[in-house]
Amino acid sequence: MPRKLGSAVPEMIRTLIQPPVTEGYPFKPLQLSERFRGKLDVDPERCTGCGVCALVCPVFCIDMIDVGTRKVGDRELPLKKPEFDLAICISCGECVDNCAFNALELTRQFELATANKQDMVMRKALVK
Amino acid sequence: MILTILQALILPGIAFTITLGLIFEWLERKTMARMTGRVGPMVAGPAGVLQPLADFVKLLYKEEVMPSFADKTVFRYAPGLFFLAPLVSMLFVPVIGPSAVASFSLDLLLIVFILAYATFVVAVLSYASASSFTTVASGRLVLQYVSYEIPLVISIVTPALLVGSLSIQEIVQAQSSRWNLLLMPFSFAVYIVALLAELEKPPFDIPSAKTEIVAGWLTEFSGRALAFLKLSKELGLVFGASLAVALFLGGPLGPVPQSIVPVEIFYTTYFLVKLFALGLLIFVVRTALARLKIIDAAVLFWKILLPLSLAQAFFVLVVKG
Amino acid sequence: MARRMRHTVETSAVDLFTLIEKKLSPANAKRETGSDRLLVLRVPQDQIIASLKLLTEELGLKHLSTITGLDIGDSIELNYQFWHSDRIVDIKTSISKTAPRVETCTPVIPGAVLYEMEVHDMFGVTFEGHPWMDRKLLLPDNYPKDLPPPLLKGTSSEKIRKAVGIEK
Amino acid sequence: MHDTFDKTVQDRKETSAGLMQYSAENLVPFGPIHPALKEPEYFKLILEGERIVDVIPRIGYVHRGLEKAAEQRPWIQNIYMFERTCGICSFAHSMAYVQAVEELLLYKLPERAKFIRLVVAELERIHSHLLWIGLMGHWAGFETLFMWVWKDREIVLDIVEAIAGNRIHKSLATIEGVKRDIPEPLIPGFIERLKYITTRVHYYRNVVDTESTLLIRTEGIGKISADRLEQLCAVGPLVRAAGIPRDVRRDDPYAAYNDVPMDLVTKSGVDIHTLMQQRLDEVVVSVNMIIYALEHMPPGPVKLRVPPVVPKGENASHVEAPRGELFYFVKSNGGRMPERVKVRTPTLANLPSALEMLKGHTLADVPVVLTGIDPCFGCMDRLSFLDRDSQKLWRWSGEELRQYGIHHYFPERKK
Repeated sequence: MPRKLGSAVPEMIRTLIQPPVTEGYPFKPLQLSERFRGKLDVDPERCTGCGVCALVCPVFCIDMIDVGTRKVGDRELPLKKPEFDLAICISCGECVDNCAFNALELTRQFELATANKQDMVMRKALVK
Repeated sequence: MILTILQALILPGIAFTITLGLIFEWLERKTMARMTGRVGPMVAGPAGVLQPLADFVKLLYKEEVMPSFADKTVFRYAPGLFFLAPLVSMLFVPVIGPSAVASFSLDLLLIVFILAYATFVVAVLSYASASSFTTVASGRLVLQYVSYEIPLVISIVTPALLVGSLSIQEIVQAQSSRWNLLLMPFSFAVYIVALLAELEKPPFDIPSAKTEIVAGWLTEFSGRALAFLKLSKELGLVFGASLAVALFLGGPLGPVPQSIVPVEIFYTTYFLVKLFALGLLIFVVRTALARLKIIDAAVLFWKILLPLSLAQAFFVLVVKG
Repeated sequence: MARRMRHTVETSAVDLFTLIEKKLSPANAKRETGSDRLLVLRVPQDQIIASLKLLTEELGLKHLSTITGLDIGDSIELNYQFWHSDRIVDIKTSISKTAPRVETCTPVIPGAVLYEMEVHDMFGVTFEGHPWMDRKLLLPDNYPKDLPPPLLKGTSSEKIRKAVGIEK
Repeated sequence: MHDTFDKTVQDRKETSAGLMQYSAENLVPFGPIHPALKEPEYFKLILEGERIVDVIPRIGYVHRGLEKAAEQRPWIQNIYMFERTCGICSFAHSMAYVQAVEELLLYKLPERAKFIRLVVAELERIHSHLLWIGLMGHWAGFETLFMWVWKDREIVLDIVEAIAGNRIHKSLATIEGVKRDIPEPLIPGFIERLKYITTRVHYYRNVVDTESTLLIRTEGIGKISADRLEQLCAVGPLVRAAGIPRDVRRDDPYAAYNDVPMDLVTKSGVDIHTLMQQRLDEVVVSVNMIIYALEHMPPGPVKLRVPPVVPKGENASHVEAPRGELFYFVKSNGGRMPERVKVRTPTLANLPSALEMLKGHTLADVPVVLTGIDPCFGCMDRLSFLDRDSQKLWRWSGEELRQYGIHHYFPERKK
């Protein structure tokens, strides 16, 4: 190949004319692919507290918390509901795939910065 | 008397050079960004024009940290000296008319001395901050200075040879009919390459190689000192380019139609148009090339540019004689 | 018996395994359960370097992928795993846990220099004749001398964490 | 580490006077963590005068004990841990681990899952190669190439995000299949964008071959012979650039590599310039494979339901990660958790040859060779020099060595 000085110049002129590729985030919203795996979200009505999600979570960020009791036949059994620590969650979607009642869903929300860590804990599902 | 002081302070003097320096920095960051598909500064001011000023002011009130084993006095005062060099030499370049603010018969040699003085100050300054990065940066700086200095001086002196005088003002006035560039294109090219080396712009940004020695001789500076050092690097570009405009492109001279508009306006616009054209040329070259190794830079200057500038000077002598 | 699903294996290649087995039989190598792509041979400790030499020089198996250490209760098992075209050949040997010493194979396979250092760090096996046996490759500087090597079953993660000073 | 710090302060006073005479005795110690360093690792170079005789590596600052942790986690949850071993070749790790486990289970992997794995693996290869080319530009001071190549790399990352939902950690491979199918309507868009990348790569090939300032920095730098690479069991583009046709995708096809045509790229000798050419050509091959796979994608399920228990047995499996053969060994004793998982990354295999490339060079060449070899854990960290004759030990960060070498370049060495 012949050695040239400045063989990048023609491309530089072409790039100069085309619009820049920098995305306007945070001034303009970022377009995410609709499969984007962002913040986990739970639907309290559908969640029956079966605990499968706590079992399969690779980072053990789901704990089952006692929320009272439920009647099974004539016996009173303790009812546990999941509490998600989203600071540890890696949005892998393992719990979403294994939830039989599809109460879980990965939203496209990714801005999770908060002042104190406690806001990261999602207690939405802790209802009777 | 007051007029010259005013001129020195405002128009072709300090205020003018500093604003030009800030605009050049914005222009460089914008063009380089656009040529690599990025947006460049866009927040402060319309299209980010005030970004360099914002950076300068922000740095002013940042805390200034001094390394414990640095040489205190040099570390504190050298940045100021380096800042003065381009400002003082800018006074000798005619901007608003064929005559400069200050001029005497040997001011071209004074310019050469100021260039050497500026590099000397930087070398001492980076050695004084005694961190391993800056000491090596100063070693590199001196090695690079030694290689580009002679071709630079020869290419500066060639127009003086043609015109027969060492005053920039007279060189500019002699070019009213024909630009020097037409007679000495090579010394113009050598001057531009040497200017790139002096300002440590790629392909010669070896002393301040980002990926190798963090920020080269700027590494240990912060706060006010860093603000002024960064600004003086830009002023160096403004002065270098305006010197090229004066010596090779006929300074502010150009056809001046009779009209009510004062004649200075035409001269200044001619000067600015040539200056920005030269600036864009430098920015394109800066974006298109990779960084050389110090040995290749030295070889380039000693083996190629030095003989070229000598040949050009000899050619001019023959033509003149 | 792990059966490979990936692709049908050409018949000509199968006798490569028998060829290796025959070649190594003087070193009384015993074939263990592998698959049509994975040949597993167990070789006594003193024969290991001889069989490696045989493999690399005569049989042309040059690329040693890695040396895997396994803690199998009373002894430590070293697997020298070679990659040859579409097969993996695994030469096993087990060494006692009390005095885990074995001769280094770097003269035969220079590329194994780091694999041996890793096994030394993780299992405490000393490879006699290895140029940098006194140096650590992976363990942190403050890993205590008295704590047994990390990958042995005996050492629990909590012990390592406490010794190195990370509280969960 | 504490002793080195005191030595630093005390040494610094003595040397501040002698700093200007910048010679080999200059003692400039640096810690493993330093703003100029990307990832910490540490090599000891044994010198005789100026020539490097031996190099002893000391890595492990980022070692997280994944193999020990894997023995305490169920099979499926290990996927997400091994995926995070490396940012650039994350899918290669999850695929290699999953493949080793699948061969212990006696299920047949669905065809469509094989093709999807091939597509995502090749996308990751393109992203890794483009990243490396950009970094080479950055190290050689050619920012423009760095910006352009990383601009085009965004296209590949957007395609991966459309398929897997995350640009880097795909979390797509699972035991006996792939968690999500390729979005059928988006395929034409993918193919068109991939074709655009081929045109860009042809352009970069031209810039890399002709731009003289770049050639000065890359041609003839960092040489090593092919049979030495063979002896040191090197892998990946480094080996293929030396002319040895060793590639797991062709020799030992896994996923759908048996059904997708692939032409192997080899060069004739190793130096940084041929390494750049090698990787650029491999990107073109990967693009063609992806387009072929997307067009011939068989229908069918992408995942089988699998019990959480793996039958007793041992198995070794390897894949062609962007930097070379990635080797996984899995042993199960029939439980819910693996008995042992051994990971050997391609960089560890290439490290001896990387060190070999340093041997024989003079101290002044070392920085240039260092920019050439690009181990997965980033740039050089801290070098200590042990001068055999004078038994003096001193440490430099990669950065000092870089400018020492350049500053003290020996003119008699022809360019």
